[in-house]
Amino acid sequence: MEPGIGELDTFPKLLMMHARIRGARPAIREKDLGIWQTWTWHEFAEEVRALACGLAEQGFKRGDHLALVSDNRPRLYAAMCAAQCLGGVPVPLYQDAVAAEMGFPIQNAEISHAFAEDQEQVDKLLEILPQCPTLRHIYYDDPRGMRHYAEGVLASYESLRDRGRAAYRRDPAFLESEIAKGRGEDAAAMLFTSGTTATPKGVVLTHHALIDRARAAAELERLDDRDVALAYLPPAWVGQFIFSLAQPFVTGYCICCPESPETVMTDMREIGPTYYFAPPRVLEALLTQVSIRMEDASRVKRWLYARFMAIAQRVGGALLDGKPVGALDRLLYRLGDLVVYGPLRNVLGMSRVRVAYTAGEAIGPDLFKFYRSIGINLKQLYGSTETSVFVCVQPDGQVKPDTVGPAVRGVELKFTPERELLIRSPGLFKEYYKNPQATLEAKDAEGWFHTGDAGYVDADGHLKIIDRVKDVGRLSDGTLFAPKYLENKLKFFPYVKEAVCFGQARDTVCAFVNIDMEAVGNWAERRNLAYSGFTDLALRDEVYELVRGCVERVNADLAQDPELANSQIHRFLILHKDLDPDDEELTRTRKVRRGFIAEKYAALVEALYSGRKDVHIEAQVRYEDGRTGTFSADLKIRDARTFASAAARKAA
Amino acid sequence: MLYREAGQFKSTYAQDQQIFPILQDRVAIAILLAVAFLLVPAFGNQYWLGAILTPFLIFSLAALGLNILTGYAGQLSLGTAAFMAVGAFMTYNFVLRIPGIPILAAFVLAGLCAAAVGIVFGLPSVRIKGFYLAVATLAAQFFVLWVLQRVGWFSNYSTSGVITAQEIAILGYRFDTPAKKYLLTLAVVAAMALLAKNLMRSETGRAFMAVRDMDVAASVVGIPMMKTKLLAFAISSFYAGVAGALHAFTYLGTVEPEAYSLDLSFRILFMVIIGGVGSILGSFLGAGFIILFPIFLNLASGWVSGLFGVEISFAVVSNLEVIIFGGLIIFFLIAEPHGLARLWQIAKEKLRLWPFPH
Amino acid sequence: MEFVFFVEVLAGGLLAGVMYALVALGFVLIYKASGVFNFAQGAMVFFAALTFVSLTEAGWNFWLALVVTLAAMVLLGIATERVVLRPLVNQAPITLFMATIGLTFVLEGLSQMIWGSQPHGLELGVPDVPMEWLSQRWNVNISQFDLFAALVAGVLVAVLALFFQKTRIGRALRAVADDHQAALAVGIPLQHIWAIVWAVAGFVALVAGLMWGVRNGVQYALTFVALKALPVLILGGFESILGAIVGGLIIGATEKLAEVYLGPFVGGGIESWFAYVVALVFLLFRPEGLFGEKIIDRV
Amino acid sequence: MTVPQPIAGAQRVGEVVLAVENVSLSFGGVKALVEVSFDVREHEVRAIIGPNGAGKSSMLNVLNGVYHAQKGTIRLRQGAAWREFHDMDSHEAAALGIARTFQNIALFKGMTVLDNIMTGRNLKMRCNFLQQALWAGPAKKEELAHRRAAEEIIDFLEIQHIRKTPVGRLPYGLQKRVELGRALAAEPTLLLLDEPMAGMNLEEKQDMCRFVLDVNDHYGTTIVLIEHDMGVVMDISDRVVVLDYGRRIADGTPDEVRSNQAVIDAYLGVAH
Amino acid sequence: MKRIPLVVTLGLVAAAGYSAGAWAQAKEQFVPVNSYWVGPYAAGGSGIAGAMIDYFKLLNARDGGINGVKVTWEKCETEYRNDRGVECYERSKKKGPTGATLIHPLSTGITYSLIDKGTADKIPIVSIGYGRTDAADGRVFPYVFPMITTYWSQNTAKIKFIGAREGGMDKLKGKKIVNLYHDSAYGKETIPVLDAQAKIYGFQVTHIAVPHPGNEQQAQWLQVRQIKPDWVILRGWGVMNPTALKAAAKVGFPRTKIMGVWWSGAEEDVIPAGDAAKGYIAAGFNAPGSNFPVLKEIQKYVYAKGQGELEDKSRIGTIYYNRGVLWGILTTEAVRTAQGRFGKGQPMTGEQVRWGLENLNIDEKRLKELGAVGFMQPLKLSCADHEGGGQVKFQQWDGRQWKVISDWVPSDQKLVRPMIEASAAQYAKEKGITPRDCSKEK
Repeated sequence: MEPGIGELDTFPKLLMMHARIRGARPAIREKDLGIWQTWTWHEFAEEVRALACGLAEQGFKRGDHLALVSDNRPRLYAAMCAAQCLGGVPVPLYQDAVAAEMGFPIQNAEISHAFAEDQEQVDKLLEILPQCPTLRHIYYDDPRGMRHYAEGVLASYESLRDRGRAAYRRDPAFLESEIAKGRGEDAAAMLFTSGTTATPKGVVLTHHALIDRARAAAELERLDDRDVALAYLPPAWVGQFIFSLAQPFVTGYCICCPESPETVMTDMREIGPTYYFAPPRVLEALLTQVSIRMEDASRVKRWLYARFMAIAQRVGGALLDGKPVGALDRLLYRLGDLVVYGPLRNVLGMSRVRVAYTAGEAIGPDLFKFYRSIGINLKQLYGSTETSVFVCVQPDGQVKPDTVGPAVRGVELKFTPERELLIRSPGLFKEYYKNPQATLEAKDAEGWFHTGDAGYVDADGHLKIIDRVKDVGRLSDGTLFAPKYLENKLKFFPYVKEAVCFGQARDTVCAFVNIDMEAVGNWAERRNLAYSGFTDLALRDEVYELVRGCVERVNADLAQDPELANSQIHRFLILHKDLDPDDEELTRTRKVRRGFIAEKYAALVEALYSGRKDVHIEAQVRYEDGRTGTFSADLKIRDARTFASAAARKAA
Repeated sequence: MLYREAGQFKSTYAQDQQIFPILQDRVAIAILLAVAFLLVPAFGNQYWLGAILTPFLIFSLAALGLNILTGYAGQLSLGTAAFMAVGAFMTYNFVLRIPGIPILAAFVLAGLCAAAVGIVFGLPSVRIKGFYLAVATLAAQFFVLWVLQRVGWFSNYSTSGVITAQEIAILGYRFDTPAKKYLLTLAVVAAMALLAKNLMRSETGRAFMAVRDMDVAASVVGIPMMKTKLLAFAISSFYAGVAGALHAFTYLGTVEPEAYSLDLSFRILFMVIIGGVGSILGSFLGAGFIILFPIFLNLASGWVSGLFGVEISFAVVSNLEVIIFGGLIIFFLIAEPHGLARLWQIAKEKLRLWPFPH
Repeated sequence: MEFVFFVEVLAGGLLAGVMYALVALGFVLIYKASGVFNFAQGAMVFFAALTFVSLTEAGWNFWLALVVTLAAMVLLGIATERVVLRPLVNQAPITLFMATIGLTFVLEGLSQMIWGSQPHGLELGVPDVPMEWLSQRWNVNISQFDLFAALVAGVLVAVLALFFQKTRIGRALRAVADDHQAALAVGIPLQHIWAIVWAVAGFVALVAGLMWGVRNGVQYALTFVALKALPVLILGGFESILGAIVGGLIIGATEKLAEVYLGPFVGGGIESWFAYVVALVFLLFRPEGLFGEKIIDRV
Repeated sequence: MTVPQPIAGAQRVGEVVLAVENVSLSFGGVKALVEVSFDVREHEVRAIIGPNGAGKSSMLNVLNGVYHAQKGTIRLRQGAAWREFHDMDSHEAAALGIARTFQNIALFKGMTVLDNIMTGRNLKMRCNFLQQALWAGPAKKEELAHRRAAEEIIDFLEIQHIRKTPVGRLPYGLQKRVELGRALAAEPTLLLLDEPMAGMNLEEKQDMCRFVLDVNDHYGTTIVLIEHDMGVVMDISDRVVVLDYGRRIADGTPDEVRSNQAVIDAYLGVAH
Repeated sequence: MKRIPLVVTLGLVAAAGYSAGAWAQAKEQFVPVNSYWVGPYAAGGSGIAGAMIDYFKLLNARDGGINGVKVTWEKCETEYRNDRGVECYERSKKKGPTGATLIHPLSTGITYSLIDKGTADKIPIVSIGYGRTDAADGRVFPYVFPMITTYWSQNTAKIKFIGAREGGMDKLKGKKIVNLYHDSAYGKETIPVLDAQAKIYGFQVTHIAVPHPGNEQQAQWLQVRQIKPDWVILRGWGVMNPTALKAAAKVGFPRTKIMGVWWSGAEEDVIPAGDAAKGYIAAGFNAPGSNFPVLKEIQKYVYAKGQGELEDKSRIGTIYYNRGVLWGILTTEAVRTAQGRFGKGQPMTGEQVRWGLENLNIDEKRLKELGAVGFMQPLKLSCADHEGGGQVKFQQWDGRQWKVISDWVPSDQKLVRPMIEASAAQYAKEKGITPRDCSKEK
């Protein structure tokens, strides 16, 4: 890390520093027109300067907020930094959110300027324009299809930049002074929590907090300007903000934006990132892809795959951690690396991954073990929007499947009697924007932040998260009920895409299962079971048998762990449709909104617990081209065999 | 399995359009060239250099020429041997009549003469298509050989119409040992293969393929039919001419017109079809199969009979080899109707996707 | 004297053309029924003739040997269809062409392995000497054998033409030639058809083998007759039986006249390329051969 | 058919750029076109409609030199001057800036999507085959420049994901789009589309309409369009000429044509 | 495009190629037998090669080899193709203790291809009765031996025989002779010498070319009928010969007036023509028939023990078989002569065998010892004259077998030798070779 970083306490200052000392190094790449277009740090700084002056000319002043609705694109990050140069606060929004969802943030922050990617996002903003009087300027990047849009509000990104470049040339000092005015404690960004409950809250994060946390993590993993990361998650999510703005500005590594959401897999294989981040659902989807494609492989490949994966399962993780392993196993593993793991990592684009994090939700232990066993240095990370992500990180060598590692430098942990985790760290957020009441509730006087997660520190000093405080419950007989843990075990099977467990204050645990259309579809085709669509597949008895098998395997696993033995799943049903964020059943980052689901499908939950064999369901369905229709079906309910717990069996 | 493509992204069109975009392929080619240029001449004995590799390279060049015409431009030709003959005889005459001319210049000039002959016999391709077009090149095949035998000037009035290749020299440096001849052949063939590859990945190549796939659509897109077809004939005959020159100078030494008979034309056509129509690599694989395979069958059967000491009459063994060779052609075609090059391409695809099937 | 000699050359040319047509018929048959240019026809001619001669020399009587050889050719036809052609249905013509090349090597190797490489003489009882009264009266030498060959060719063409036009199998053959898939779709048993066609081609090959065998002797060189048939096919069109005969006559006549009258001035031996020049000139006017259908590019 | 309403209007459409005067075409006895006359203005989307076998495709084929009309003249405006062309080959028509797509796809099966589109640019390539063989400086620069232009078209038609797939393997809808891309690659002044939306489902039709409008809008290309789907014709064309049995029976704006009795009869099959 | 499957080929050949070479360290004289058992000329190829090997087996069985040096050999298939011929040459030239003794290319095309290579590797290229005529001039072609007779010598002998048949060389004046030749280098070889003789004896010669493969000669024989020549010289090869005889019968030209070269005068050339071949005369440098002592001994020592190369014993005595035996004799006699000077009982190197060939002297006495009196002509080569005999015998086909109808007819060396030396000189000039000075050779 460069000396004298001290006074570089804001992102624009860091940017100008990079432009000076590593001007020619690539800052950001984007796959466009068939090749990876590259902006060096110097060019990126030029772009930011021009944009900043342009914004200034348009009346964007210190303290204003700039809304940004776009996929990962170099111009998005340039706009963010330009706003920061003028002391403004970028407010990235979820690009796949519907228009209504964008109304609240814009009104809340009286946002006057907005950056929209293309016609699709501009149409959304125009739709809610009447409810947002403050919104005066919308800059669009891709002019495609908007030649005849006459709204005065609109201005093209190029016109903003070109006017800005002229302005900068006329008076460079103005911008340099604006940047110099920036202080560490100014707000660097406002990110809206996904909020599994109630309306989203705007988390204000300061430059100092983000830079401090980013630097701490970078030092831990010795990141430098030769690393490469892929920016493919929604920019509005704090994780992506840290990995594609905070940390690159601290260390100088290069981020790459894929061509389009559909081509992420191929782009990742082309880029071969060294620093990779993926929430558990992405890793699950990847594993499902691997198992489906392997099912179709020839007998020889399947045999080879099975044999070597068995070896990997046994020694892979240990080898990665540097633990002692027998000479024969070491040899077999190296052979496996040539024949299976190497090519597998290569096809997944992870050959050059040096550090891979997973966070956002607890990850199933088997899924975690799978990636480590094939030689990918996947590690658990715990944090949230309010804590600028880095709270706990598993360092190399101390990686365990069920913990999130020790606290990062500068973070203090404390627990309330109900085992709720409290955190104090320089990375804490400044406040919930215009919501002092919520800020007080979350951050108490001494600066401790109430995470809302239950957990404990284990013997090695690693934090172990059980679940959301309000979700961690007790069965009627008092035994611990951690729905997230059960759901992750179910989700390890490729056929289960999502699961929701119920048991709070009940005597048994029951579950909804949301099957994975692709995996189960492929499974059905191999047994030439005809099915017309998702619902038809979900209602078939054979699929119920398949899911019952999965549930019973989970139950068998649970039986081993005395604490969780009797939270085995007794009854389950298969949902007639995919859980979808558009129906508010999931957050934008695909986390289950347990409360909402329990409410919406209360009838189904009751049926589960009333011992009925099936339940009638009426639901509203929206078809592809926008037309809506009602849908009714009888969902079957099945019992699953439960196993005597190990302790009980030993005793008997 | 052997490919590690992660991280090999392209940031310029030049990188994306190069012949071998994947690093592992580039490494493989570099190794192969190093072995061909350095290792083989150093360790190869005369049997390998003179009787196996030099003819293989020469026939690969001829097959490459035919592939350009039949594979890429879709014009069937059964006159490759005749164009080779023109190349051989004209090189002989250029070296004879212009003392001290460097051999490469003679090759080029001879190639141009072959190209001119190619254009003349390519004219009917404007009106005639498909198998029927073979007649124009068959006429070339017989007519050219007839002229070479009748007109004494070509063979410097030697009694039997046979020419003896002179010393091969470039600016005084003589290529007389098999190793030097092999190296000269390899250099010429490698250079011309590269030129052909460049040609096929640029506009000319696309124009050829357009004419092959659907000539009506090609002309609608603006490709002049006549010019493109004649260019294909010219380039293909140039390649065959140079191959013929190499055949006479670096391989046989003394050659008679009969050596470039219709049988050779058919063998070169077999090389293109079994190797893979429309692929540079296919020409090499095809030549390898048609030229080298019978020799290995012969060696193998000698070795096998030596091993088991069985005394079957040599005639039966030779005929058996011919039968096995024919059988293999049928087997390969059934396995992969698009030739060895397609088999190679599928294998490479599988390696890149390993362990996944798709 | 000059005119009489011209008649003799012309007659000789025409009769030589008949011999070419006999070979061309085999190619036309296979092309007509499967769209394949069967390179192995020459090898089949050799195999048939060699089998027949070897049997007769081994003491079998003429007709028995003929029947057994015919059976062998039918078996060969069925085997070819089963092993080579069935897996290659619907492949590009150039791939099928290459498969027949593989077949050529196999047949040549097989023939010489089974029956040895010794050449054999062949007599069909018709002396190959000029007709007495003709050469006395007008001093024109027309060989009896040539007329016999012309007769055989005529009968063969008539039978085949009838077979193709009138019989059910004939119509099926023509359908298969146009489009394998379409024929399969309407239920034509493609495999049977091809087996029959190759067997018939085998029979034609046997007849050609015998005719040429008398002239050249039964030896490997019989495979070269295929080269003589090439210009005939190109001129007459690959799909038409009539084209084969008319093409043969034209090529034969022009070839001989050119060699006799034009040859001496330019050093002789022009026969080989002259046939192709004739075919080329005709093609420039009708690019699809004398009797081939006009290929119209529907856009 | 919900398609964003383009701001059509006289001011965008320029003067006549193509004049067809009583053109007649017959194959042997069959009269495909009889005395057909109509004109096409610059930047206009000109539709040609009519029942099956009315001679629409033949008209198009005459326009770009695939068929040669026996009678009548066709004049094309090159800048200020008028060029009359008869008995012109299709590749000469291409040189004049006329590009087209075909009713049943005429793509080069042996090549990838990118190569097909690059072939569309062959008129723009200047280097001779020797320079290309040596991959010499100018040839390489030219090739990469044209690759860039092709990429823009690929981006425009949103077919990035099939850039390197052989054309033969693509579904019908995508092949139609690639063929449009190839025609666009020649940066034509006049674009002839022969039933670009035949055989497409609803969604594909919407996309293709959007592309056609964008082409006319973005590149300003004059478009002559043959189409059966009246909904499409009415929505995106400025003027419509109606052919029936090789004769022109109506010519005017979509609304005029829709109400014209002769057209209704032709379509509803009144006995002739 | 440069990716040849080298790895695979290296492995296969290494295993095959060299294991065979290791076994023969004992005193052996290795002779490669490169011929063709497949294709149009398989009958001739298998006959000659089989006979040569039978003769070697005879020597090994009867005399224990040449002065105790056993003769060993290895067969290689050339398919009568130039590239296979070169491959067989390169494969066999280093085998055996002293490498290949000498090479019988057995095809004109392959001979031409091997001239340069043989000279460079110092291995004699022996083309008995074929190959380059002007190679008879030993000074320019040290390593090429067109032994016994070259095409030009044979031709002069034929004209002498015709002269005798016409009742005297002077009777030739005004006669018409047609030279029907196979349109290839082999066929065109004798045109110059025939023209020269036509000038000398005043007869009229017409050359008619027969395009390869010559399986149809209607036009040629109509020209012959038009010219009505007294004699036709048939210079054919392969299928061209029987077709010519059949065409002659068809045109009514008497077969007794057709004179064939020795490559048109074997059983394989006449049997296919059936009775159209009766009366046809052909030249030959080895006598037909099996009642020669040498052949009887082969039957005794080789075939009686079931060691014979050919399954069909009836082929012993045919033209090609006897020719193969003749080649066997010449090969072993050359080695024997070389052993005389360079060490009896030792295997000879190619260069030593060259000396042996140049000092070969098979007189009547030696023929008697070999049991080949009348079977072949006496032969004496020298440094300058690589041809030797130059005499030709004539035989006539009576429908069942060949009957010798003349004694050895000498060739007109006075006419032929200068032409050979002139042509050799032009070759030397072109190739930049300085002819050897034979006087200095000992």
